[in-house]
Amino acid sequence: MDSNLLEVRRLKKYYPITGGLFGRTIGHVKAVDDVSFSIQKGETFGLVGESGSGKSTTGRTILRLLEKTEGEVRFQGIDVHALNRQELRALRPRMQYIFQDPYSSLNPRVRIGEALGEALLDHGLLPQTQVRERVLEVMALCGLAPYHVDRYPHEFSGGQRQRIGIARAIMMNPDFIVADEPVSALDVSIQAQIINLFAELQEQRKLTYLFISHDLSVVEHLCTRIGVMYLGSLMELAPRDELFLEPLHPYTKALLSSVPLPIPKKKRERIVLQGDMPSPANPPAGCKFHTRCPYVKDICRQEVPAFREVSTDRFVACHLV
Amino acid sequence: MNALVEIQNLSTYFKSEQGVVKAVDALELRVHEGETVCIVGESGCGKSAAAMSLMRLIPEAVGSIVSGEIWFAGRDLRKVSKEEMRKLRGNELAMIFQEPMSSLNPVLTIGEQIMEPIMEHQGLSKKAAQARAIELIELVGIPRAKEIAKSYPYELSGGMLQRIMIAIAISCNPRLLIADEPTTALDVTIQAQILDLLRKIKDEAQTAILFITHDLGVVAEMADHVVVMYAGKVVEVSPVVELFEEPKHPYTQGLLRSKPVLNQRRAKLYSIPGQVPNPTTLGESCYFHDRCDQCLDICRVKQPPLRDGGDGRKVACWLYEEESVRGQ
Amino acid sequence: MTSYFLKRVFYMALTLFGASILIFFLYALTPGDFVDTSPKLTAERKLELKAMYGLDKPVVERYFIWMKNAFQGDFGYSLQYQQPVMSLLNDYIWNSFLLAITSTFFTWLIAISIGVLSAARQHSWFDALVTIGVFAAMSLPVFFVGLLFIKLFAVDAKLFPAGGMMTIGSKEAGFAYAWDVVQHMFLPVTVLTLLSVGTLTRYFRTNMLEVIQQDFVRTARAKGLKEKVVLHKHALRNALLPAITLLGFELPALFGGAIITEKIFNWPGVGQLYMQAFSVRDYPLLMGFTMFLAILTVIGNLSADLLYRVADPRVRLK
Amino acid sequence: SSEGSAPATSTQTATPSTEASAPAASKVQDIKDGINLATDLSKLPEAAAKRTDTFIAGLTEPGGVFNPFFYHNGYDGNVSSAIFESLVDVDATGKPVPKLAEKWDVSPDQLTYTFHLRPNLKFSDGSPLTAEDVAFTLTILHDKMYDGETDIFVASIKGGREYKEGKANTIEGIKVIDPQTIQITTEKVNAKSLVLLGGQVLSKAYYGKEYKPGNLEYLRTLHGKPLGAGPYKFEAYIPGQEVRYLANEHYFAGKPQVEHFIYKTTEGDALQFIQTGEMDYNSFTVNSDNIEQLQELGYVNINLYTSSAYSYIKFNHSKPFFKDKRVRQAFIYGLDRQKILDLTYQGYAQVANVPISPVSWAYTEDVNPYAYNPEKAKQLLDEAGWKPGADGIREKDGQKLVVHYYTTKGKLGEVLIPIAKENYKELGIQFEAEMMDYNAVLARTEKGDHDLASFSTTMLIDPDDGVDAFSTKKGKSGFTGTNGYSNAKVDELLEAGLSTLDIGKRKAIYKDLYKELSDDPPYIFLGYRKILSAHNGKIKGLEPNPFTGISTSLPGIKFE
Amino acid sequence: MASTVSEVAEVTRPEQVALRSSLWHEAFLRLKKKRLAMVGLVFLLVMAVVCFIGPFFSPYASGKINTAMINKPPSFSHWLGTDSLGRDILTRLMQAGRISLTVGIASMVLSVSIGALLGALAGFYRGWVDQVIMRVADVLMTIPGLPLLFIMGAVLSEWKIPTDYRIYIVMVMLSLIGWPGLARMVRSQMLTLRESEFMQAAEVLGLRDRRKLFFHLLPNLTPLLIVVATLNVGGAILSESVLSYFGLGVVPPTPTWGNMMDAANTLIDFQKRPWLWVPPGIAIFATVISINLLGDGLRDALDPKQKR
Ligand SMILES: Nc1ncnc2c1ncn2[C@@H]1O[C@H](COP(=O)(O)OP(=O)(O)OP(=O)(O)O)[C@@H](O)[C@H]1O
Ligand SMILES: Nc1ncnc2c1ncn2[C@@H]1O[C@H](COP(=O)(O)OP(=O)(O)OP(=O)(O)O)[C@@H](O)[C@H]1O
Ligand SMILES: [Mg+2]
Ligand SMILES: [Mg+2]
Repeated sequence: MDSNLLEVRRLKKYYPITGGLFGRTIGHVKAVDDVSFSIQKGETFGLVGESGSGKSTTGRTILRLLEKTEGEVRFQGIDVHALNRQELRALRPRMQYIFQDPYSSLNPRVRIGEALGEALLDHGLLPQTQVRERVLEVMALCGLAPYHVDRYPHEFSGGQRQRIGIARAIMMNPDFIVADEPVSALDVSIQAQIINLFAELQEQRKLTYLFISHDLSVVEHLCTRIGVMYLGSLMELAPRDELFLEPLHPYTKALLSSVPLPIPKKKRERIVLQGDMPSPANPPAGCKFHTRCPYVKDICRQEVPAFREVSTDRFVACHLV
Repeated sequence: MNALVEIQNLSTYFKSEQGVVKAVDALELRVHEGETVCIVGESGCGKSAAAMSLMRLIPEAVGSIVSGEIWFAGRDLRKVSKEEMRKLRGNELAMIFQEPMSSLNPVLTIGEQIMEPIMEHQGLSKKAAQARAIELIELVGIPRAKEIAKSYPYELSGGMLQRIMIAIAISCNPRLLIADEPTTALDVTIQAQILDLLRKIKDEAQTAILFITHDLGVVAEMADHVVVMYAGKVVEVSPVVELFEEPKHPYTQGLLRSKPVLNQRRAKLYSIPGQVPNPTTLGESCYFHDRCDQCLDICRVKQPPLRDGGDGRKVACWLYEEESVRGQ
Repeated sequence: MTSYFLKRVFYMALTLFGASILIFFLYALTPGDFVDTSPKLTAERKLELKAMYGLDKPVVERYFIWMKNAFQGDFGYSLQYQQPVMSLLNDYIWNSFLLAITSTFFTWLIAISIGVLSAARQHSWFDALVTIGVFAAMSLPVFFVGLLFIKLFAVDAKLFPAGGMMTIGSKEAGFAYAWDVVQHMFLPVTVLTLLSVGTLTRYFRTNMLEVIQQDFVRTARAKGLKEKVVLHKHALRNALLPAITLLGFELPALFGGAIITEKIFNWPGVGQLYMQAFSVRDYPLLMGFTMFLAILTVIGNLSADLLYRVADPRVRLK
Repeated sequence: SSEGSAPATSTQTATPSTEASAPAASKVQDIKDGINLATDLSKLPEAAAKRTDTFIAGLTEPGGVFNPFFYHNGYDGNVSSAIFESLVDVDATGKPVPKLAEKWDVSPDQLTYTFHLRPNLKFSDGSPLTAEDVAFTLTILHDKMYDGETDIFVASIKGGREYKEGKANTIEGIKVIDPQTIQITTEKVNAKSLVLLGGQVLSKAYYGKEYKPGNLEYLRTLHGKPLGAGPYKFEAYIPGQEVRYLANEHYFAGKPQVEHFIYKTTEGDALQFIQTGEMDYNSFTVNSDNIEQLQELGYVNINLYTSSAYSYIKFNHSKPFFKDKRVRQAFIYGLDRQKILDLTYQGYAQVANVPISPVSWAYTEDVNPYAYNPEKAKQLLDEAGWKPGADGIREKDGQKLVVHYYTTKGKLGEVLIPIAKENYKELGIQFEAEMMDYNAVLARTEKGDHDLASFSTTMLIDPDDGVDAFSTKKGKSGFTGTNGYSNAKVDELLEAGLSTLDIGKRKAIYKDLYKELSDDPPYIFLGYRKILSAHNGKIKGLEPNPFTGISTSLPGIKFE
Repeated sequence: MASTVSEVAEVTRPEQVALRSSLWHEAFLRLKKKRLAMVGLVFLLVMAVVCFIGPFFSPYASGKINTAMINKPPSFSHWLGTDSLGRDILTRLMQAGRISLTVGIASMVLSVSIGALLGALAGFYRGWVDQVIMRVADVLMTIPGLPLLFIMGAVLSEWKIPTDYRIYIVMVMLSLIGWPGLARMVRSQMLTLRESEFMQAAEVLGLRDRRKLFFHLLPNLTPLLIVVATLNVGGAILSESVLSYFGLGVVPPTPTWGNMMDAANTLIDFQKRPWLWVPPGIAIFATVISINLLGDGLRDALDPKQKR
């Protein structure tokens, strides 16, 4: 599909594990293990899954904040992992990242105005004289007041800092933004403001998002297509409505049923998964979910289910579907 | 009926370089035996401070309880001696914290950490305590208890650690269990497990639970009663069903409306404008007035009292006051 | 063994090699050599002697000769003392070691106790006093403190001997001898301890302050544990762990740093030997001594690292 | 410290001064040269009062090489001198006197020496000491592997060179006549030969068992367990702490009365040990402070005598501006030496004008005293063509008169530098000073980096020791080196001074020599200082000697 | 996170628009509240002013030796007495202060800049740059300081540097010894900072290394550097005194606090003439304490996460 802005093919990212008395490499964390998907221009692709399932690693490897172990990432047809330093630097403005933690992702010793404008200068995208103007413009867009420009990050609230993070990301007019749990650290009352801002900006700027979250309700609200990750692999990938109305993978089902709803005394059919997610350093053989799957069959313990397209644009990796 | 915990007019202030932070301001709270009371509110509204005041664990150097009474099982905890308080802690009053990983000592084994309060409060021998620890680990649903007892915190996952924290908390069969955001750092599937476990404990041991969270979904699932806090003050108290059906305080309403809910997609989320006020510069006004879309004139100059509506619900908002009172 | 260990050993060797080169060439650059110090010799006689000691060879060649012998464990003969460097060091090193170990022990003991106490009572007058005291200890020159102590405690109060390691001419043995030595150690150990306790106390105080703010300390308190247990078992253990790595640096530094103290208190330590060797440019001895310290440092570091890995479960079992 | 007691020189004592102390206005009373008796023995600390069979003296840093011919550390020399005895000793004026040798004959051509040993001499182990032992001692000094500091070739023993070069198996000039007589033939008359040849004696049986020419390695193992014929025998050495001795019952003059003797290692002015009574004898930096303190103690005998050494500032004679003797004279006239000495030693030193101490038989005052006279100095500089420049600094041929002075750390330097700076500035000379360690000063003056550098000589036994550096041949070696001083008349007189053993004749020759040296100065002579030591007043018979320190009187001391 | 709330509200207050805050200005405001630190600062300033200006008002500034006034106790004409050469102690104390403070501060600046730069480079680039720098640091740390100072003292004097510059040699020597410890600390902080989210953010923006290093990383090291720097000043003043003790320091008659104390390095002066050693002793002591107090305060004040 040529409208694909981003294509991820069989992406793998393993971290070496060091340990023992002498710190040698004793294994690998398979943080991302054979993940493929594509994102179309203008859409919001959601990536959900539990902590440690490899969402952030996927996002960072796509932007080459991490070096891949295997696979391919094509952004507008360019193989991101094949670029040299200069080329990569030149590509950076077109794809941006928004971090989960609005506190630690801003340098405490750099003023907001500088933090926002420095990239423009560093890349020579705008002459010095126009930078400030542009910064103010984008700040306004993100709901920040002009007088904020000379302040330091610690003078802002969490919600405002996340706005700054967003402003920084859109400053260079990117085509694509990876948003890594951008609202998880925020208070409920602020979350809504930021989610709305994401939606507004997308509309105005025709942005494409890879939206990472563990909060299914947020993902449902924002995303058009959603991938569900477990232990470094995609379990299911589907357009929003189909996924929420009719989840296919047992993991997706369990995930959906675990979300507490703000409706007291509502009796729901609930699937409480037993145990923890296994260590990605030592994933179970066969289907990775089989250790916790309520419907587990023998085949699940032996064979890795293929990640296959079960209907148009619906993918799932389960022997039972 | 007599409440197990009855807090009246409790205020806890912190000293900060900018001034006094009224972290908890005239708090009223009641927890009955076998009941779960949830405190909800945004970050910094004083939930933890309230819990820590109840445990008398506010570090002396930075803050102190300035007024109020904390009645626990017929005793005013503010008046008992330090040593007595220590003997209550971990014994009759137990607490679980938000971050299980950092709340356990990284250099002591799990078993040792569970044994400590048992040996301290129940005077069990080391051996007996060990056996009890293993029992407890099994009780909170962790297999291979013996091995786990010998391992160190970093070897376990967050969910398991939180269960260990629960095991420590219930080790001496406390009458009140305070859970300060016990699931916030956990995944939904693990959260479901922990919530299940807490419910089980509550049902089996009739333990009263003071549950602190900011997740309304969790509140709906766990609470019998809900206390909504804003900027150190209680703004609404209500049985859980009524609260969700008919929130009274504009802040509660805003909270409920701004949360995206599964399978209830809206085009645009409602959002409460502005943000939480600076706790050091609070004035005489209603703390919520500048974010409130139903703000009255009086809201800007006077704080509303927490009014008992008679139906088991309390709210602190001028909207629910008689016109005559408002007019003053 | 494993690659980590091999790497460490390789770095150790590299460091020692670097240190030996640096020291050797620095010594070579120092004006004057052993023969030059002899006041009575004629010019020809000096040339003869230089040739005899190999001092007339180019530095690089001398270095390699030294290196080759050192590799075979032969650190040569001291020019001045006419004894093998190793046996000479052996004569003095244990005296220094005694001083160093004892004062390290007390330094740590005091630093830990004060650090814990003052952290537990942050902002109290005790804490303030400790802060001032710590800085005070850090701001006095050694020779000054040494003299002050001799005057106060030895000459005026006659509480302790003024110097040396044992009563002159004493032929005591066994316990009586040990007691004699302990009395003589008192002042120098106090001075050494006083001078190094400041930094370490500061370090422990900061560490403890950091640790007692951690969540697990709060948990321990919530469990109703006694404050003593909270501080000593929960907090201190965590504060001590990172300090293990310091220990590796401590001992060699003490050897090097005790030179002045030994001089002032007439302690028959290796510092004296070093000073003497330096003043007559007794290169084999100087090289032997500095390499000894270098080896001590390197080994100290390695063992501290390993110890840390053993002591800290987080690192240990990964 | 050892300064007062060193018969041999330590490398340290050659520094101009290692002392550091501040003088006070003189409150000192009744202190005279020689021994000043204790005033109040009742104040004696208990520790000292109790001790009756042990004499404890302080000594800086002995190193464990206890052999008079092999040590490299002067303090080891002190240790050795109690254990080893020599054939010939020197008296308080530096004249040779009999010791193990009853008498000696010198042939009329002054080339052959015959020593007659006392009868029944024994080493401390009871073995006999004979002429063979003397011959052996002289022989190993000629060995090609000998690396000690005794230069036996000064005596030019016949056949010595051949032996060293391996061309002969024995030294031709050494003849053992009988066990009590040895005859040594030299090739050149030298006034210093007698004392050199009549040095300490090693036991052939003990030290010579394994001796083969070219192999002295084995001796190293014996340095730590010396055997000699001195008043005391070695008992133990505790490195860094003390050396212990026992009285030698075989000593030729009878067993010393005090059974035990200990050299305790101390650092600097170890007054505290005298105060606590742990020590009986120590030497001190001379100044009124120390004297006052010692007098206050009341229970010590204070010994004060003039050192046989002198201190000086040497010119670098290779520097063009010092070629002109008027410039050198100006440097002497222009420096207030009296003030420097007064401030440094508080009246316990006198200005030197000849290169020999007043204690020596060769001393004379019949030379130009060079009293401080800046006007004269300026005039001399003017004459020499050094004219003040715009900045007040004199210049000649475009070169400024800037001199660099090197010294070691110490009181003398601390006083001298500011005064010299002031004095020379007045003359229009820029004086730049630098302090470094002794060895560095030595190395750098040897290279000729300096213009001026200050030193002190070692103890001088023969007057030649104080002047031999001025010979054109001698040139530049060591701390006495002149870097090129050359004066034909001086050379001639030097030669003459050594070529007779007759002290009367020598005296006249040296007088001429000193006159010449005063006119064409090789150094700025600074001063002769006194040496201060003190000992427990209960001890009698201890009379330190400027040339041999306490070792001469060791056999005779006793506790009262 | 507990820190949110307090930082939040003021932002919404428009009356603060005009206040353009600067980190340093704020830091100073915070510092002003720390009493101990202010005591330190004021004392240092007074000390510096007295030392640098004081001698101009002294009748004894030339340091002329006065044989008539040797070792006199404090009196009306000599407030702190005179030394063994009859020089005025107060004047020398002030002149010494110039040198000691300069030595302390200059060698601190030197060693901190060397240490910070090398540590930063090692931590930032890692790889062989790191290897080379850290191995050199290892070697230097292996050799204990005092022996190294002896040798360097002797070696450097060989290089015919005019004696007036001897003091600079001392500073260079001290900083050559001093940098590896700091470099290690800086490096390990760099390794942490490097992985911090805001550095990831800088990477996302595609910023140049130079910008990352000097604009983002180094400023974050200031608290560490300040603490080390203040410790170093005291350390350098003390080291100078130790060097003086061994005769490797500044050449007399130039006074430093160190060599003034050393001049009184005998039991006699100790017992009978306290005016010789008490003033320089107190000067060193008070300066070191002040600097450390100031440093402690500064570190806290410069931490932007600390609330006012
Ligand atoms: N630098 C690293 N070194 C080793 N392992 C790592 C590293 N970073 C992440 N991992 C491991 O990789 C796995 C995936 O991590 P990742 O951060 O991508 O998960 P995530 O889905 O983003 O989780 P979260 O919701 O907690 O952010 C985890 O098991 C994690 O422990
Ligand atoms: N040690 C302290 N010193 C000063 N102020 C404090 C301290 N601890 C808490 N506060 C302040 O007290 C107020 C209440 O804090 P508290 O921790 O009780 O909030 P919370 O409701 O538990 O928030 P969260 O959801 O983030 O845990 C906040 O404004 C906080 O900044
Ligand atoms: Mg993540
Ligand atoms: Mg909280």
